[in-house]
Amino acid sequence: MHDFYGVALGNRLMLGTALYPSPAILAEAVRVAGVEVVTVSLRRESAERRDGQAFWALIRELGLRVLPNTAGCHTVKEAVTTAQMAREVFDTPWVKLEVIGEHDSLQPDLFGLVEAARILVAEGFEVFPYTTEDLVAAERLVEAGCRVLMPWGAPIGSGLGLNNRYGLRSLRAHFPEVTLVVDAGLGLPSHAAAAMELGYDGVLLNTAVAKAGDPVTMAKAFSQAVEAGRLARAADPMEPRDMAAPSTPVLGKAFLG
Amino acid sequence: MHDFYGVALGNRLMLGTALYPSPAILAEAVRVAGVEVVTVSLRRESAERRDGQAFWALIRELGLRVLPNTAGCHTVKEAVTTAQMAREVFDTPWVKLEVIGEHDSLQPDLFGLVEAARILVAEGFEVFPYTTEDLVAAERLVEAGCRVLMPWGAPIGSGLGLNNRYGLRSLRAHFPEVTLVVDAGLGLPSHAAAAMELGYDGVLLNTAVAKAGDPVTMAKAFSQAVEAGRLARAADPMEPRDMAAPSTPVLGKAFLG
Amino acid sequence: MHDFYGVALGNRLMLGTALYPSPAILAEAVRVAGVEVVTVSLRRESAERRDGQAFWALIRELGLRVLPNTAGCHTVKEAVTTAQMAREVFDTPWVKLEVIGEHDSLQPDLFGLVEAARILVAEGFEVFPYTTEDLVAAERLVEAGCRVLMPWGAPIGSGLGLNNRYGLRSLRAHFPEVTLVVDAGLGLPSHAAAAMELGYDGVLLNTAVAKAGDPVTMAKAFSQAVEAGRLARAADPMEPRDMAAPSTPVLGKAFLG
Amino acid sequence: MHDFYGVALGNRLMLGTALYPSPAILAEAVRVAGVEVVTVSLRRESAERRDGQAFWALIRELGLRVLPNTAGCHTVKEAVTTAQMAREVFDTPWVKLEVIGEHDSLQPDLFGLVEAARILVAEGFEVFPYTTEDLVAAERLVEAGCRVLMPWGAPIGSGLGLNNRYGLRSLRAHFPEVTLVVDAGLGLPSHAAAAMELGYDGVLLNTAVAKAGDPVTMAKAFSQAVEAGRLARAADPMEPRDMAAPSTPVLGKAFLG
Amino acid sequence: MRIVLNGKSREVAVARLDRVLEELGFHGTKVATAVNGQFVARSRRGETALGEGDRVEVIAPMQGG
Amino acid sequence: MRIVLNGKSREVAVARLDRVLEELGFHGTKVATAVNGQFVARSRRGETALGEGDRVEVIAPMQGG
Amino acid sequence: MRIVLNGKSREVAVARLDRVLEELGFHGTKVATAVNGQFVARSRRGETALGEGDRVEVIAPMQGG
Amino acid sequence: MRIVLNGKSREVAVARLDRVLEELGFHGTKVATAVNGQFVARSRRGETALGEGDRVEVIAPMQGG
Repeated sequence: MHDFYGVALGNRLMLGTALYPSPAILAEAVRVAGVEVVTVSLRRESAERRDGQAFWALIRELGLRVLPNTAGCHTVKEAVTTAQMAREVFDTPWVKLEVIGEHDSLQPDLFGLVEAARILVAEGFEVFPYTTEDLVAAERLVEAGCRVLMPWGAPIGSGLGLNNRYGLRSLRAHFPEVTLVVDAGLGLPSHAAAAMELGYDGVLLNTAVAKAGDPVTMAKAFSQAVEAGRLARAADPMEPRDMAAPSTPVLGKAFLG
Repeated sequence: MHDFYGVALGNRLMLGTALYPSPAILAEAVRVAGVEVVTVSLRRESAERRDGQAFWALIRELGLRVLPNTAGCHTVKEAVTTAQMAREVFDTPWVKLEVIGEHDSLQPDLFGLVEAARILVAEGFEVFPYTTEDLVAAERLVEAGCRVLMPWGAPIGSGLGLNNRYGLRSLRAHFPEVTLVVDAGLGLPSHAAAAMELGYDGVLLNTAVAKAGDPVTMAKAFSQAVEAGRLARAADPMEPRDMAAPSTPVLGKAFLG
Repeated sequence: MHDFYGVALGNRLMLGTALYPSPAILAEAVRVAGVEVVTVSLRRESAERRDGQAFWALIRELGLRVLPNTAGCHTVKEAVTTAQMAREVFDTPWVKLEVIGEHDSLQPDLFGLVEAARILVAEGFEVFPYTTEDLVAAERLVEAGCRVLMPWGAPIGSGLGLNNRYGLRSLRAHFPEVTLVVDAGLGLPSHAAAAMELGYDGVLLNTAVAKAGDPVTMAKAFSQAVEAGRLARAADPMEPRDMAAPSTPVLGKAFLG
Repeated sequence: MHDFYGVALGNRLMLGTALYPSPAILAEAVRVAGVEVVTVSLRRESAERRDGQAFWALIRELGLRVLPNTAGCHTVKEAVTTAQMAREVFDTPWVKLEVIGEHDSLQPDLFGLVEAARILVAEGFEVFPYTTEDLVAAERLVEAGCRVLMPWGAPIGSGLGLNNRYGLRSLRAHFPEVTLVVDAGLGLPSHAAAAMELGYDGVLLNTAVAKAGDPVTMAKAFSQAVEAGRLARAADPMEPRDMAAPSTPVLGKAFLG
Repeated sequence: MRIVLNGKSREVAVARLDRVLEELGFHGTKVATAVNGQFVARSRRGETALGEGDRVEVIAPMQGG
Repeated sequence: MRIVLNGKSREVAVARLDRVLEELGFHGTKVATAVNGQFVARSRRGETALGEGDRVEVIAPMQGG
Repeated sequence: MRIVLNGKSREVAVARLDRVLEELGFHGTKVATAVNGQFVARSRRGETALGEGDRVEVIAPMQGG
Repeated sequence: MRIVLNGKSREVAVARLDRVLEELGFHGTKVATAVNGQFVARSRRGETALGEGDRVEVIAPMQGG
């Protein structure tokens, strides 16, 4: 079974920590969903307000593994420096590497992504690249030393689900040995279940939970859907067929004409 | 919350009992999935083999509520007589009313279905009609006294999922007060979750579980997916949007140029 | 090749005559698209305004075959009487039989439809029933004497396209001898082409042309798309395949390493 | 209106020249479809058989504009050298630049593609890059001097159609000034019409025509579908709507109750 | 005698449907008729006598989809 | 007397449905019955007399979807 | 000496990065630092002298997706 | 001298690329050439001398998609 740089996760749902109505709701959502990994970020700290310190206290309290991101970085240099700072602050070699190439879609810049991944792997990071379903970029990321790939389902925060199922299926088929996580764009638990049914090893999302009317309940829903999809893949689903087949045996039916 | 003729179900997954590798696996699947209702049928009994008695013993052992079907009936008369016999044998007013109109697709005969429903309701049955997403047939079934409707997702045993999402959504919108269950055609847990996300009150299936490589695990997967979809609907999902929206706040991002 | 009650049509696009910016644009759209059949309707005439007479003059000028509809009829009686009046006014046995069952979706009432079809066929009408993809209703309409069936693609005026491709394909497969026309719900020429590629014999629409920014150009677009789909079906399309296959032969490729 | 490096094309369908049952059928297909541009390739010539000379004679006879490809090239060097040879042989600055990154999917190698495009543009080529819907690669190709982009619809020869409509729509929206052609993966005319309806300026395909049972008829079908889609885009289609809207006015309906 | 023509009450001096149509200004029009919800063919208008309060529908061609 | 039991011709010595079931070995079984396509409730088996060639269906619980 | 702290100009009395952080009130905080776009590890703050106009980034944990 | 023509070893009597093409029977053909993976324009064939073992590609138009 695929692990995450040597770490085996029981719960394959990873949650972002942003956009929740309150820290309390975030904490409750994470707890109820039983997630083991949350994504975090970095921002400028104010010596007076010390917001970052309060958030850090909350995260430590949750006692979860953190996956720091390089959200908002548009250059290799920014992403690398952000990753370096994140490693020191969060004391983890894990980094969700984002090199954003385009503002409206927040599409990854595959060129910068590969370059940054090479640098960070050389510095001992365990890189979780936020990428697309592009097979060649995937090949280069794996060559660079990435053992986890995180293709998008749809643009971040869009909630559209899996825009290119063919591409995601193809990526899974081409990299049987690599841990694959659908990251971003999911809106509903059925999207998450479908990703797992395609053979993905996990799902990472934030907005669909944080922006739901009831984030805590939605977190639980996604957690169950991810597990459902994982089990389904393991249980070897039936092949779909174009014609009907009676489930109730016809043999021995009473004649009541 | 919608009930099933006065019965509130905790678990909204109903399972068929046919096509399992063995009675033991059926029993285990039902137990693991925590289903509260199973569908059953009737066939000619042999005084020597007494297969029906053995099956009946198994069902009684499971201690579940049973929903007898009229599978394979192509006429109103057959369906009504079968329902009458089922009520006596299973000692329940519930009946999953099937009047099959076409062999390849096992599509319901809406004309016969409405007629049979009227007769059975008049005789005190609590009818669960296996129907399509047709709004007018639904209206007539409700007028006939049906308080539960079970439109198909796709042909029985096909595993294709939800062939007409628009139609299913439309049915839900037109009958807010009626209990709606997607019955037949589902192949994967993501299909079941999607049905619940559309606002359906339950899902009934058989083949996708019984014919999976590992029916017990698949039963658990569907059970979790149904619950995930139910919770998601209750949690008020975000609206999908065509453009991306950063989940990680941009404000306060470090300048590392 | 399927005909329409003995009439062979060169152009398989039929157009409605309502909702155009002006009679002149309607006339031009019909001319440019080269349609041979237009649908028409009946309404109360004012002895003073005589609108109907003006419209009738226009239609006669166009010199096309007309298919009168029973739009807006919600009962068998209304539909039958409307058909009788239409036959006298338009002097044709053809009737597009609509028995509407539900206001929001304008879904056909299959029960009333079959009953009205029986009556009208007995009176010598050549009935074009506006129906759904329901196989049993189709069977009964054919038994009633309908030699053309017109299932909807989506609700009238919605422009959603083919909501249930599986159902439409299934209908085509079950009635190889019957002339099938997708009527209503199409929004784009690609929808019309897809319908013909499924093996349908024609497409009938109105809103997508009349409400386009440029109805004349859109009429031409639909006409070409219908013909394209018809030709494609006749040309025996390739089977889609999951993997790529180079179109340019690899043999003899230069070695330029 | 978008042109192709200063060339205005009346017919927006471009056809490949491979895989036809015979040169005669290729010639007839091209003629009947009225295409103005065909793709060609290069292979090793045998002094004895001189197959290339015969093919060249055929192409010259057709009197069409040719778009030479670099099919099968997996490295920048191969692609560049092939382009240089093609320019001399075909005496055109146009080149369909393919740098294949992966064997099963024939997916473009976006990294090599951008690099090769830069080199070729500097050498005065007019590059038609075979790319994906990736927005950042598109940006780099445009910066490199490409004024036409050719994203895939699906893997070459698969006939699957438009695997990622969202991505194609997004590409169109981000590059309003660039000429966009869907290249590869289409199987049916409705796919081609849909591409044009998305605002694409052309469609390039080969297998779906050459491998159809009747390539000549299929070529005509695709040609009409491309034109239909182009006209539809120009005619400003209606907005799809979730509910029905009667096309036949209700006002003045007779009362026949 | 009062009848209901296309939903509006009208006073008419004659009873025969063909005469009524003429009186009401429908001469020379392409119309079909129904009385109290029943179709009345053109050929039978001359033998159709209307009574007080009869509902007469006079319909003509119109745009349709 | 011969009857048709679940599609097969059988000779039976008695006529009453409840007796027939017993004679044919269905004692103590959970079954429902129909005669010539009509449901016969358990409570009415005692008063139901079969005739030559009657079609009797004896059905029991079975797996179903 | 003036430096730019998180984008704002600030006057500081000392030059060593660790001292600057203390002077500016960051003692006891979980933060990482960059000077002129280069990461400066905690362990190296003591040996890092700032100059006039240097851009110092002091960042801390924050919500992220 | 032996060269590799389109992947096959061939003995040629001359060295100049244009002469080689003639010797090998390509006179009057529409072809492009590359030597050791480098494109050699028609105009430069006369000034291009081949050496032992050189890889020569002679390519011509072909069907393509």
